[in-house]
Amino acid sequence: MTVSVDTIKQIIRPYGDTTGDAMVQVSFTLPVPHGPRAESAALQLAGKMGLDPATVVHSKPMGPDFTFFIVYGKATHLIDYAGIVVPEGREYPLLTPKQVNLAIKSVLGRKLVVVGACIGTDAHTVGIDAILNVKGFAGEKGLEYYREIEVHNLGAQVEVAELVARAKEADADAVLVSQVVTQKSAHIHNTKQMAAAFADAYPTSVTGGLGRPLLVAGGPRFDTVRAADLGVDRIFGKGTTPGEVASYLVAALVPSWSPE
Amino acid sequence: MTVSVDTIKQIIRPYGDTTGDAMVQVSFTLPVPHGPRAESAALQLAGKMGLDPATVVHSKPMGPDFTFFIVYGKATHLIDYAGIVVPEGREYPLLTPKQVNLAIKSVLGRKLVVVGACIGTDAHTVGIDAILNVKGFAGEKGLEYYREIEVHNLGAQVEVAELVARAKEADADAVLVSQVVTQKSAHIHNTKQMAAAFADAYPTSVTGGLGRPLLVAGGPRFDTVRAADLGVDRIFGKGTTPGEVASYLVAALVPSWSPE
Amino acid sequence: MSKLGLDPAVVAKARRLAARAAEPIIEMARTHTTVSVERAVLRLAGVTGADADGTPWVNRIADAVREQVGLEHGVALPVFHALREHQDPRELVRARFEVPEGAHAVRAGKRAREAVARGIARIDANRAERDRLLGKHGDPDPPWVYLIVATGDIHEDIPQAQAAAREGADVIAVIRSTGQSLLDFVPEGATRQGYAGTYATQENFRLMRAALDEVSGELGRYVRLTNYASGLCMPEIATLAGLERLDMMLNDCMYGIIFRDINPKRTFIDQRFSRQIHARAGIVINTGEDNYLTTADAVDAAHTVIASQLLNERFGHEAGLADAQLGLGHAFEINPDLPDSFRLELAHAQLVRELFPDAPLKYMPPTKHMTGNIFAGYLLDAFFNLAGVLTGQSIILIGMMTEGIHTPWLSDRDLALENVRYVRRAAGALAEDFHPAPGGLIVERARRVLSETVDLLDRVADDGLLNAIADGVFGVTRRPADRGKGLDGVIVQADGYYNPATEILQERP
Amino acid sequence: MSKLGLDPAVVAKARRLAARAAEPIIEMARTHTTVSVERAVLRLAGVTGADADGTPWVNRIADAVREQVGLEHGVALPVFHALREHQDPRELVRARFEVPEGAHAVRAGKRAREAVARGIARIDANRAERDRLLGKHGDPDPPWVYLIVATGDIHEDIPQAQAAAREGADVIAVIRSTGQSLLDFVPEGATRQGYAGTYATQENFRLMRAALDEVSGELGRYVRLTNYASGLCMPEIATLAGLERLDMMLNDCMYGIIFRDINPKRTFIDQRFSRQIHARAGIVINTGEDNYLTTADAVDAAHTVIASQLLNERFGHEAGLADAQLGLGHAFEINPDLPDSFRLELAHAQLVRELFPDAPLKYMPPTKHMTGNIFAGYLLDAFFNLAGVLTGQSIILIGMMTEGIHTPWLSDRDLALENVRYVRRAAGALAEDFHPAPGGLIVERARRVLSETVDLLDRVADDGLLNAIADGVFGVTRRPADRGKGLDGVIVQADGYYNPATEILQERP
Ligand code: B12
Ligand code: B12
Ligand SMILES: Cc1ncc(COP(=O)(O)O)c(C=O)c1O
Ligand SMILES: Cc1ncc(COP(=O)(O)O)c(C=O)c1O
Repeated sequence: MTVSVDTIKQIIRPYGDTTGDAMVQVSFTLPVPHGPRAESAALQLAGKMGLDPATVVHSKPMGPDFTFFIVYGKATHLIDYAGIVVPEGREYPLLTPKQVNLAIKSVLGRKLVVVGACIGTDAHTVGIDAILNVKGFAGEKGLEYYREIEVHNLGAQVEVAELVARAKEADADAVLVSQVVTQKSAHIHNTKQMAAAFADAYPTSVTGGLGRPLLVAGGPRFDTVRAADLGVDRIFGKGTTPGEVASYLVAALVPSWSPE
Repeated sequence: MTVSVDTIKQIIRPYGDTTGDAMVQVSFTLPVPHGPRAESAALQLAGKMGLDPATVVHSKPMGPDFTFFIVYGKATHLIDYAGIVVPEGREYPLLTPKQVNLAIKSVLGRKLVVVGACIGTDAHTVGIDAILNVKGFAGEKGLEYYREIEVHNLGAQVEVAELVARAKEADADAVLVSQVVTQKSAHIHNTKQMAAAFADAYPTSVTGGLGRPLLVAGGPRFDTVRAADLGVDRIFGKGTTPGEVASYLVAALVPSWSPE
Repeated sequence: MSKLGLDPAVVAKARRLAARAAEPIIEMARTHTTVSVERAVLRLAGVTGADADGTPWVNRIADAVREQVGLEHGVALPVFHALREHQDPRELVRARFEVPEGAHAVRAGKRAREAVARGIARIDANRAERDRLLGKHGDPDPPWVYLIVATGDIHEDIPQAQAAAREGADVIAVIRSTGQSLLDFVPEGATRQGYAGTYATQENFRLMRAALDEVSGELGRYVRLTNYASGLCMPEIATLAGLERLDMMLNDCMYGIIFRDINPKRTFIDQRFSRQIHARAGIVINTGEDNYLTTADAVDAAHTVIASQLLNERFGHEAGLADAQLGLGHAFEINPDLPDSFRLELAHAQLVRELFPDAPLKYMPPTKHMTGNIFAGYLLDAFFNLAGVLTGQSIILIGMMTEGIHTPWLSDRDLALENVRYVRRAAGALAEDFHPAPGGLIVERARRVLSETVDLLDRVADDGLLNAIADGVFGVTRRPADRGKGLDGVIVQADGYYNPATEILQERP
Repeated sequence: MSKLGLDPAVVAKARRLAARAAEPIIEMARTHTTVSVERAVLRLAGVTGADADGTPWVNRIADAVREQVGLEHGVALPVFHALREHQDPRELVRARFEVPEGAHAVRAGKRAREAVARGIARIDANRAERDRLLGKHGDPDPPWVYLIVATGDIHEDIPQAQAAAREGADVIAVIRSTGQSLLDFVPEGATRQGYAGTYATQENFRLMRAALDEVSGELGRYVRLTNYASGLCMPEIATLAGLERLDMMLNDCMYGIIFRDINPKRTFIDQRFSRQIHARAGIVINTGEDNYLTTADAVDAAHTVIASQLLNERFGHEAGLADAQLGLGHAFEINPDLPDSFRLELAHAQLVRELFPDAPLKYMPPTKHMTGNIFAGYLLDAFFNLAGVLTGQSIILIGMMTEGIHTPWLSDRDLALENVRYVRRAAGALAEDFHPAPGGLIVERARRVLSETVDLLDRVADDGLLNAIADGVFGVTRRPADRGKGLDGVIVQADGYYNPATEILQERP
C-alpha cells in the first residue's frame, strides 16, 4: 500500500449550505426513557462528539426504556485534507484476461490454482461467485473464464480445516475467502482463524506469502481493518471486480512478469 | 430554571442492538471531490467525533466538488446520565383559564395587556397566532379567549421601532414576539435587537422585568440559547401551548397571587 | 377522459360564479391605477437605474409627478410632456410637471406610446427568442422538476442553479430575500446581501437567465427561470421579467393580501396589470393556493383552494392569459396521521387536474407536517412525488426531508432529487392503471369538494370578494379592504387617464 | 375478480405441468425415509432430552438402530420391540435392536402407533387451543406485519419480541443461528449463544410461545410465532413446532437444496413428512422463493418464482396442506434503477395474488438492492409496503432501511414500522382504485411471466425436477442430485417399512 500526500495545505470542514458552516446530522438511540432528561443526555453526547451548537430536531420514545434522537449540529473539528494519507486504489497494474493468461503461461508454465470459499457459517456466496464464476461481475468475466486459472469454488459454510485440506489437495497457489456476515465481528474472527490455520498447516510459511498459498479475503465490510491485522496478504472490499483480483494474483504470484 | 440531579450513578452509551455497542449514525457533506481521499477525510472526521471504529457505508458525488457521506461508528464517549443537569419543564404552576382570569382580576384589578408580533422580516404567524388567537393550539384556546387578557396581535414583519411604539401606546404588560426563521441566526439577532430597543425605550428598565414590559420570545429553534443571552425574560419552544404562556404571565406579572 | 366523472353542469356553474365574484374587482382594477403600475409604464418606456441612495429613478419620477400633479391621469402624459425639455432622469426628477392638454396631450401621448411600444417590442422579441431556444435546446416533457436556490448572493446562486440544472432541474426558482415583497421599490443591480433569498432585480434576472442559457445549451434542454412578482411591486417585477426573458412568475391575485398584509385593492389592481404583461411575455404564472393550506387545514379548506383557483383563472383570462399560462397552485398538506390521507390527496389533486385540463399545474410538496424526523419526511415526499405522477401534475416542486428544520442543504437537494427520480422512473405510466372506483372514497371526496366550492363561490359572489377576504375565507386570515400595506399607492383614475402600456396590451398583438 | 384477465386454461395447464413434474419426487418421498424422519417419529412417540454431550436421545437411538439393523424398516418397530425391556433412553441406546417379525412386529407396531398417536393428539390439542385463543384474543386482519428478532439469546429475544408485538407485529419470527440448518440434530433446552440468530429448540419454542400468549392477552390480538423448519432436521423441527403450538414455519421444498447445499433427495423426503405434520398442526408454511431473487435477477427469473410456487403448492397439497396453509413466498427485488420497476413489481405481485387467491402469501421486502444509502432504502421499503397494499399481500415482512449494512437495530425496526404504518394508513383501500390498463405494461408483463412459467414447467416435467435443479434453474445455483449434505441420511424403505406417524397422518383426522 503506498501513500500520497498533497502538497497544498487545505483545511476543510463539513458543508451544509455555506462554506465553513460545518453542519452535520447524527442519529442514535439512548437506553433511557423519553423526556427532557434524555434530551439533555443526547445534547451531552453531541457535545462530546464536538457538535456545538447542537439541536435535537426529533426525539421519539421506543417503548418505555429507549429514545431515538435526530440531532443537527456544527462540528468544531477541522480536517487537514492536504495531510490525508490516502490508500492508493491499487498497487499493481490492471491487466486484461489475455495478459493474465500470458503471464501465468509464460512465467509459471502451468495453470495457477485458486481455491475459493465462504468460511465459517457464512453462506453468502454471491460475492465470491461474482469473482470466481464465469458470469462474473459488473460486466467482467470471473476467474473461471481465464484459461490459465484453475478454480476450485468450494461454496458456502466451509470449515477452516476442510479448506486447508482442500487447498493442500489442490496444491493451491492462492486461497480466496469471502466473509459477508459481520455481526459480532464474525468476519474478523473467521478470517484470523483461517490465517492461523494456514500458518499451522504450512510450517515453512513466512509473511509475504512464501511457503503457503497466497491468502486473500474479501467482503463488503472489511474497511476497518488492514490485511496485516488479519494475517492475510490482501483484502478486497465492496465493488471489487474479477479483473482486479486476477491482476493482483499476477502481481503477487508472478512478480517477475511485466506487460511489456 | 431549577435543576434536578439523580442520586443513582448511571453511565450510558448509545444503543444499536446490544447494550454497550455504542453505535451511532452520522451524515454530512465534505467540500471535496468524491474518491478514496474524500473517504479518508470522512473517516478522519468520524474519528475526531470519537467514532472508533467507523465505516463509510455510503458516499456519493454531488457534482465535481462535493461528496455526501453516511457513516456508522461506535462512539467512544460515555454519558453520565445520573449527573445530568436537566432543565425542569416549568418553574411555575399550570393554571386553568378561570384561575388566570381570577388572578388578574383580583390582584391587578384591570385587564392584563399583551402585545404580540412577528418581528423583522419574519412572516411566520402561525406560531404566535396559535398562542394568541381564540382558536389556540393543541385543543387549548389562545389568550384572546381569556376575559382578563387584552390582546394586540400586530401580525407579521413588524419593525422593532413600531413594536416599541405600539407597546407604549397600549401600555403593554407583556410583549410576545415570535421568530421562526433561523437562517444566519436571524432569530437570535432580531430578538436581541428587540430587547435592546426596549431597554433604550424604557430607561427605568432593570433586569427582572421591572420598569418595562415583560419580554417573551418564542419559536421552534431557540434551544441553543438561554433567555438571559437574548435579554428577554423567557423563551418558549416547540409545542408550547397557550395555557403554559398564560400561566407564566400570571407567575411573572402577578407573583403575589396563589391558586389557593 | 375524466376519471372522477365530474358533472360538467356543476363545473360550469362554478366557473360562472367565479366570474360573477371577480367582476366587481375587475371593474375596480380597470378604473384604478397604482404607483407601481405607473412605475412599470416608465420602465417599459426605458427608464432605468437609480439615484446614489439606490432609489430607482422610476420611483423618484413617479413620486415627483404625484406630488406636483397627482397620478390620476397616469404618469405617461406628464412625464412625456416634461421630456420635451429634460431627457436625463437626473434632471427630470427636478422638472415642473403638468398634465398636458389638447395638442400637447396628443403629442405627449404619442411619444409615450412609442417609447412604451419599444419596451413591449423587447418583450415580444424575448418571447420569440424563448420559442427559438425551446426549439433549439428542446423543451422537457412535464412534469417539470422545480428547484429552489436561495443563497442571498446572485454570484453564489448562479453556480448552484447551474448545478441544480445539471442534476435534473427543469425550472430554477430564485427565492427572494424575506423582506423584499414589502419594499415599494425594486432594488437595482447585482446583489449579494439577501436574507434567506436573493433580491429580485433586473440585473440579477439578466445574469441568471444568461447562466441558464449557457447550461441549457450544455444540457440540450431549455432550463426555465422563475421568480416572484407578488408584493408591492408586482407590475414592475412582471415588467422586468418580461424584459429579461424569465419564463414563469409567482403571481397570485390574493397572496400578497393574505400572507404579506398588502392592501387588497392595491393587490388586485397590480395583479391585473402584471398579468397583462405576463400574458404578452408568454410567461407562465404560478398561483399561491398552496399557501392557504399552511395556515388552514388541508381537508377542511380544500374547497377554498379550488375556489381561489377558479378566481385566479378568471382574473388570468380577463388579463389575457391563455390556459397554458395558468400554473395554478395546490399542495400536498393533508395531515399524514389521518386515515386515507393519500387517497384524499389523490382526490384533491385529480380534481384540480380535471377542472383545469390545459393548465400547467404547480404542485407543492408537504411542508406543514414535516417535522424533525427526516425519515418520515423523506417518506412523505415520496408519496407526494407519487401523487404527482398518478394525477398528472405539471410543475413539481421538490420536497426536502429537512423542511421542518432548515433551508435546504446541498445534500438535502441531492437526496430530494434521488427521491423524485426513483419515483418517476419506478412508477412510469402508472397513472394509466389508476382508476378511482366509482362511488369510492376518491370519487366521492372530489365530488364533495367541488360542491363545497360551488357553495362557497355562491356566497362570495353575493357578499363580494373583498368581504370574503375580510372574513378570513382564504387561509383563515382576515384582511379588511381598507387596511394593509400600500393602500396609499392606490389612485382612482381621472377622466383622461392615459396608460399607453394598458392600451397596447389590451389591443392584443 | 381478476385484474389481470389471466387465461384460466393457461393457469390450469401450469398446475397440470407442476403436478407432472412433482409426481416422481412424491413417489421417491413415499418410498424413502431419512434419519430425521425416523427421529421425528421418536419425538412424536415421546422421546425427549439429550445426553451429557448435548446429543439428543433421538439421535443416539436412531443411530444405534441404524448401526445394528439399519433404518430401512423404520425406527418404530425395532425401538418399540426393544422397549419391552428398556424404558429409559439411557438404557435404550445400549439395547440390542432387532427388527421384530410376526406377532412381535404386530405388537411393537401397535404400541408404537399408540405412543405416536399420543404425540399427534397433543398436536391436535394445540391446534384446538390456537383456535380457541384466536377466538378469545382476536385474529388480526391481513396483511399481517411480520417482524424478526435475532439476538441469539432466547432471554433477550423474549422482551424484544413482546416489544415488537406491542409496536404492531402480528407475527414474530425468531431467526435461527446461522449454522443450525446444517446440524443433523436439534439442540436441546433454552439457549443463549446463537450466532446472528437463536437456536430452534423445543424449549425455546415453548418459552417464546408462552411469552407471546401473555402479550396476546394484553393486546387483545393473537400474536403468531414462526420459525424455520428447513435444514437437515426439517421433520423434527416441524414436529416440535406442532408440539409447542407454533403458528407458521418456513418450509420450502427446495430452499435447503439451493441455499444450504443439502442433498436434494434428503430435502424432498424430509419436506413431505414435515408438511404432513404441519398440515395436521394447522401451521401455515412459508416458502422461500424470495431467496431466488437474491442470487438471480428479479425480472429475468420471475417465472422461476412462479414455477417454484406451483411446485410448492403441489407438494403441499399432496402432503395434506390446505390452501389457507400455503404461505407462498415472493419478493420485491427488482433493480430500482430499471425503468418501470414498480409497475413490473406490481405485475409480479398481482400475478402471484391471482394465481393463488386463497393462499396467505408471504411478501419479502427489498434486500439485494439495499445499499448503505439509508434514505434510498427507506424509500424503497415504502414502495414495497405500497405494493403490498395494492396487490393484497397477506404476510408482510418489514423492510429495514439498513438492510445493506447490519442486522436490524432497535431504531431501524421502529422506523420501519412507522413506514409501513404510514403507508397502510395513508393508502387505505387504494387497491380498489388500482386497475391495470388492459393491454398495458402490467397486464402484458404478468401474461408473459405466466407463459414463461408454463414453458419452464413443461421442460422440467419432461427432463425431471432433479435435473432442473442440477442445471441451476432455481436461484442460478447448480445442485446435482447425488451431492450435498445429508445424502447418507437417506434410506430406501424396505418391504415392511413401518412408520406409525405417516400412517396416522395419511388417514387424515
Ligand atoms: C443475498 C443475501 C442473502 C442470501 C444469500 C444467497 C447466497 N447464495 O449468497 C440469503 C437469502 C440466503 C441470505 C441469508 C442470510 N443473510 Co443475508 N443478505 C444478502 C444480501 C441481501 C445481499 C448480499 C449480496 O449478495 N451482495 C452482492 C455481492 C456481489 O456483494 P458482496 O458480497 O459485497 O461482494 C462483493 C465484494 O464485497 C467483494 N467480495 C466479497 N467476497 C469476496 C471474496 C474475495 C476473495 C474477493 C476478492 C472479493 C470479495 O467482491 C464482490 C463483488 O464486488 C445482504 C444485504 C445487502 N443488501 O447487502 C444480506 C446480509 C449480508 N445478510 C445478512 C444476514 C444476517 C443473513 C442471515 C443470517 C439472516 C438474514 N437476516 O437474512 C441469513 C443466513 C446467512 C448465512 N448463514 O450466512 C446480513 C449480514 C449482517 C452483518 N453485517 O453481519 C445482511 C447485511 C442483511 C442484514 N442487514 O441483516 N442472505
Ligand atoms: C407555514 C410556513 C410558512 C407560511 C407562513 C404562513 C404564516 N402566516 O405563518 C408561508 C408559506 C407564508 C411561509 C413562507 C416562507 N417560509 Co416558511 N414555513 C412554514 C412551515 C411549513 C410551518 C411553520 C409553522 O406554521 N409551524 C406551526 C407552528 C404552530 O409552529 P411554531 O411556529 O414552531 O410555533 C409554536 C412554538 O414554536 C411556539 N411559538 C412560536 N412563536 C412563539 C411566540 C411566543 C411568544 C410563544 C410564547 C411561543 C411561540 O408556540 C407555537 C405553538 O406551539 C415551516 C416548515 C415546518 N414544517 O416547520 C416553514 C419554514 C419555517 N419557512 C421557512 C422559510 C425560509 C420561509 C421563506 C423564507 C421561504 C420558504 N422557504 O418557504 C418564506 C418567507 C417567510 C418570511 N418572510 O418569513 C424555513 C425557515 C428556515 C429556518 N430555520 O431559517 C422553514 C423551516 C422551511 C424550510 N425548511 O425552509 N412559510
Ligand atoms: C404566489 C406567491 N407569491 C410570492 C411568494 C413569495 O413571497 P415573498 O417573497 O413575499 O415571501 C409566494 C410564496 O411561496 C407565493 O406563493
Ligand atoms: C424457506 C426458508 N427456510 C429457511 C430459511 C433460513 O434458513 P437458515 O436458518 O439456514 O438461514 C429461509 C431464509 O430466509 C427460508 O426462506
